[in-house]
Amino acid sequence: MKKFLNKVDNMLVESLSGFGTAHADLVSVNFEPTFVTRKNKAKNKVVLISGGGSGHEPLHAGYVGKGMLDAACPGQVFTSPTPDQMLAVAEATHADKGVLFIVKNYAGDVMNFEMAAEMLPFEHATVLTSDDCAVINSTYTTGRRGVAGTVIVEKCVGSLAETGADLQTCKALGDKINQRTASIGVALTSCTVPANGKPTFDISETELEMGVGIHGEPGRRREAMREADAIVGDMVAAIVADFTAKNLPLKGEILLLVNGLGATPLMELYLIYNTAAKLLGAHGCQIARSLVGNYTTAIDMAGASITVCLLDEEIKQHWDSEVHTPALRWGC
Amino acid sequence: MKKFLNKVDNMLVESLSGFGTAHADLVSVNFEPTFVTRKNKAKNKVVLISGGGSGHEPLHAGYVGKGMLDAACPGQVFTSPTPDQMLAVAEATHADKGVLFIVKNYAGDVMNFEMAAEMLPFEHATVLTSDDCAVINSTYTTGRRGVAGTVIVEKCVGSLAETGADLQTCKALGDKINQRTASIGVALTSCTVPANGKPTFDISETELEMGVGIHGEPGRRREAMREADAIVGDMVAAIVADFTAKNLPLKGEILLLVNGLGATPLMELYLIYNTAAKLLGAHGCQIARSLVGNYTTAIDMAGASITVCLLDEEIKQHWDSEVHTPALRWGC
Amino acid sequence: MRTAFILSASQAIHAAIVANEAEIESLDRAIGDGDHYVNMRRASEMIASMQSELDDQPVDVVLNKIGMKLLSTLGGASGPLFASFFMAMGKTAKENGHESLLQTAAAFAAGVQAIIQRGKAGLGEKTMLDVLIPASTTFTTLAAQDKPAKEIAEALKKTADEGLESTRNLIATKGRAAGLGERAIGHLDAGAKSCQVMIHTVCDLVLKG
Amino acid sequence: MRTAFILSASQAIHAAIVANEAEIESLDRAIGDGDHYVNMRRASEMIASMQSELDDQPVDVVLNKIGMKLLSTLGGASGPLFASFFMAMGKTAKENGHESLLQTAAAFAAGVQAIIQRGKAGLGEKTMLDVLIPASTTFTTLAAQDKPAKEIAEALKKTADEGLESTRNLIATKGRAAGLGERAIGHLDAGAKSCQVMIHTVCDLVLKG
Ligand SMILES: Nc1ncnc2c1ncn2[C@@H]1O[C@H](COP(=O)(O)OP(=O)(O)O)[C@@H](O)[C@H]1O
Ligand SMILES: Nc1ncnc2c1ncn2[C@@H]1O[C@H](COP(=O)(O)OP(=O)(O)O)[C@@H](O)[C@H]1O
Ligand SMILES: [Mg+2]
Ligand SMILES: [Mg+2]
Ligand SMILES: [Mg+2]
Ligand SMILES: [Mg+2]
Repeated sequence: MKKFLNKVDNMLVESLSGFGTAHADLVSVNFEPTFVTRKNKAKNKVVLISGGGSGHEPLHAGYVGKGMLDAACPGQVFTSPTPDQMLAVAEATHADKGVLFIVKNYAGDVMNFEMAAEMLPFEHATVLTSDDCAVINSTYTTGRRGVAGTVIVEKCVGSLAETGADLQTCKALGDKINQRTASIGVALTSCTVPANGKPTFDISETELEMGVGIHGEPGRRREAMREADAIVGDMVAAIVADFTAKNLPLKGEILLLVNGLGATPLMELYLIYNTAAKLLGAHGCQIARSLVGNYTTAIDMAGASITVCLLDEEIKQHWDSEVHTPALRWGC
Repeated sequence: MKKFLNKVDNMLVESLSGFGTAHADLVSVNFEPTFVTRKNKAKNKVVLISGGGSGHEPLHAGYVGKGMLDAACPGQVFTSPTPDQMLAVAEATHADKGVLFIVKNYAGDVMNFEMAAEMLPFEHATVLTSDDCAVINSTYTTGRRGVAGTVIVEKCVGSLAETGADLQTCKALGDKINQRTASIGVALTSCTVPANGKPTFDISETELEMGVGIHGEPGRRREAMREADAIVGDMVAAIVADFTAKNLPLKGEILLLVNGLGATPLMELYLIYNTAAKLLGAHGCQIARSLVGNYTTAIDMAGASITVCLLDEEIKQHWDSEVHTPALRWGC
Repeated sequence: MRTAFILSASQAIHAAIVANEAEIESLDRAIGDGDHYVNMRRASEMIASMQSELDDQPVDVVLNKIGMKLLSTLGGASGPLFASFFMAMGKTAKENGHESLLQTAAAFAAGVQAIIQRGKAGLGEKTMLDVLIPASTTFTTLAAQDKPAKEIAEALKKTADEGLESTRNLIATKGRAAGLGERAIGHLDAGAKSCQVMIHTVCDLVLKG
Repeated sequence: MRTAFILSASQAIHAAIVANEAEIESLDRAIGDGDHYVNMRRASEMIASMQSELDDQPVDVVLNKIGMKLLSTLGGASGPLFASFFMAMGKTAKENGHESLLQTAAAFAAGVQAIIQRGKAGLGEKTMLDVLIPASTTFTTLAAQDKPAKEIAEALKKTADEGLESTRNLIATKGRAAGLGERAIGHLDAGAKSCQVMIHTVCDLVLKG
């Protein structure tokens, strides 16, 4: 493992310090406990707090700012943050309209946020994201994982909260978007957790991992490496099948997000986008909004995920509204 | 080599097609010859055209749009584009105020743009960027290489051109920024040119390449891998020495760009930023503007470059002005 | 159970976690996300360093403080689970006492119950509970039979070994390996391994003392 | 020099480039950016496929069209250089004729001059010119002495070999290897290798014919 770091135990603090300095106009970074808050927060709005293990940058701290999150709690790499972080940041940011936690559906994240929520002395609710359709048989699992679709939830609920909407309305939009979103990822190489110093899994030059998680968790299947069109074809088919299974046929306007997992060149992401857009178009979708880049990563994994969100007027309006965060900015 | 591609010879076309679809609101992509033009170009402005080998995405096509480039000519991976591309795109975009080529200083790019310029039937000028201070002994070289500093030139000259400034004024700003900018890169791994299928250079787990070029060209030295602080210390020292050598002492307000070369996690880029910002601060600089992310890549190289631009009011104003391109957007 | 014992156990556990780095780490890499060892190392180091702060505190306070510290240093899935374990153990120790082996077994059982409640998992889901639930049963049964501490310690080590081994051929239905289906078969669970290591360590202290 | 010869040379050159893939590619990887082989393959394939379009054209037109096509397909540093070579060769062939060996040598020399002008390099800068300049001298000298074609071909092959070999111990002062300083020493130049391959190929056609 070769990485830009000093002592591995200091990596998170040093990186977050740099993040705080680079974006001092937008965010403040706090340590002990660790959290990132938005500067110039609008008053009298539902406070949006997300968090999760580090290693998925720019998720979540990169989405703190106007029109998106009010705060993020970064955990150690691939390790959920702890309840003291959430309590402290909720204390530091809340006003009178309550706190909405946006949590990716992993046992650790769920339990840590749950414990924080139980201790929270004011109104709160939680949106659990679970857009990953990689895991086929739901009897195997406590639920699906939250992956890149979380960005869409954070963006749109952030926009709604900015209008002064109340807690339940914000939660409802988050739940709706999660329901209308499906993702699937594929890995060509493993990620390496810095503290481990070795790749999480072995994978040969002739294999890929279909349905990989954003922590390098194994996916649907180890498969033979093949042409991009064939890989993307299978990914799109999985997404389409997921919408069908949800009784929500995939047609009409969609948002197509092609997300790099950390080490995939933009050139390849656009190539994936090209194929995905054609296939989804042929399936009867109009690609009304697009996002291509590294938005939810798995440290240094070469791989990509495809996320489709079935739009409606409400989601589209909130996707389009002003946002100004370190990693997502438009309209201002 | 594992990459998301179909036939390697079609990779560029497929990727650019995806790019064109994903950003259809901002750009148009043309083939035979290959070029990318801005939609909704303001009339009556100097036309800014850049280009170079592909593999550095988002450079240059990602910077086509309002407040930045009017067009880009992508070549094959790491191969300069050809004069017919530049001639066709100049023909397609020019108005009456002339054409300004922004060219990174590589023999191939320079010669191809030169031949195009010689054939161009209207007013034109060229800004050659050469911000890479990695090459120490200038007697060895026809000139320094243009790297990530090119983004700053394209942004600021783009802003100036938008105001209706004339060709020579635009060129003068580009030359000034180039003069006031220095960069240096370091590689932890090699890039792999898709058509080659193997890494451009071999590098062990215990080595780094200091001063690497954005095509994987060897740099100053092969050195021992070490702590990030030590690596960044040497990079900052090289940049400071370069300003000193130019008789332009590095103090006062600067723009600090920490650029990922393609496979470096954002977490590491912010860690680099953290150290660089401290060192430059201690040197007497104020970091007035920052940019951290993948802005000028070397395909899938794990590595990073640091760029410092010595600001003045004019540069700062043009850096801050509205920009709306696929890869850089603010103020609108 | 006395404070001095808990404190020396916490030192020994830290050492044992570090000694088992390779195995714990590789298990979570194989079917999890690879952070379990680092988290356990960080947290057990933190607990071991609380020595002076806990020295003269009553057992229930010590257990509760350990739980609270775990809650804020471990993170991940195991953080809230181990934290809940110690906090519940402390609560029961306070309410029911902790002098006898039976009281200690009851506190342990309360801890395991807290994990079950927090994680909503049970036996056979390929988690730490596959070690902890049988261990709790063994502990309570033998303590109720007034068996001597050393016999109970030997029995607990054996139960922990069997519980760990039982995770090998299970499909996971909780935690990160839950998406894996058949692919989880053949691998031991990382959290179960940590628990087996910790139970061994504590039991070895009993056997030595 | 006749059109038929140029066309069969272009086929042979395409085959020779492909046959030398490993070496050309690895040279540009070592001290360049690794694209030279792919570019040469793409461009030589393109020229080879122009057969029917060039078939009945005069020599100067053929050379010029090859140059123009290279200009729009090769790219990189070698694109404008090889393009300039062929366009200048065509121009001189048109102005001075191309029937005799001496006329052909003159056209070749004009091509090399065009490369020098475009790239502003000279001998000893570790570029293709280290093959082309000596080759041009040999060609012109021997043609002026009215040596037979086969003797000239043999001599040109030898000159090309020596020129290529001469790049090994040079520091580069032009092109991508220019930043390398001493580190370029020990490596042959990729563009010089392509030129040596192409000269060998054309000379072998002469020797066979
Ligand atoms: N719901 C649950 N109930 C009991 N134990 C669980 C549960 N979920 C996960 N675990 C245990 O936690 C272990 C993983 O812990 P750790 O690696 O620290 O957290 P994470 O899975 O969040 O990375 C698993 O090996 C398993 O033993
Ligand atoms: N100024 C120059 N004059 C002559 N030949 C040059 C010059 N610059 C580069 N070359 C030749 O071009 C070759 C590289 O070509 P190529 O790899 O196609 O282009 P690039 O260097 O742009 O990637 C070098 O090996 C060298 O022989
Ligand atoms: Mg984890
Ligand atoms: Mg090149
Ligand atoms: Mg884990
Ligand atoms: Mg090259």
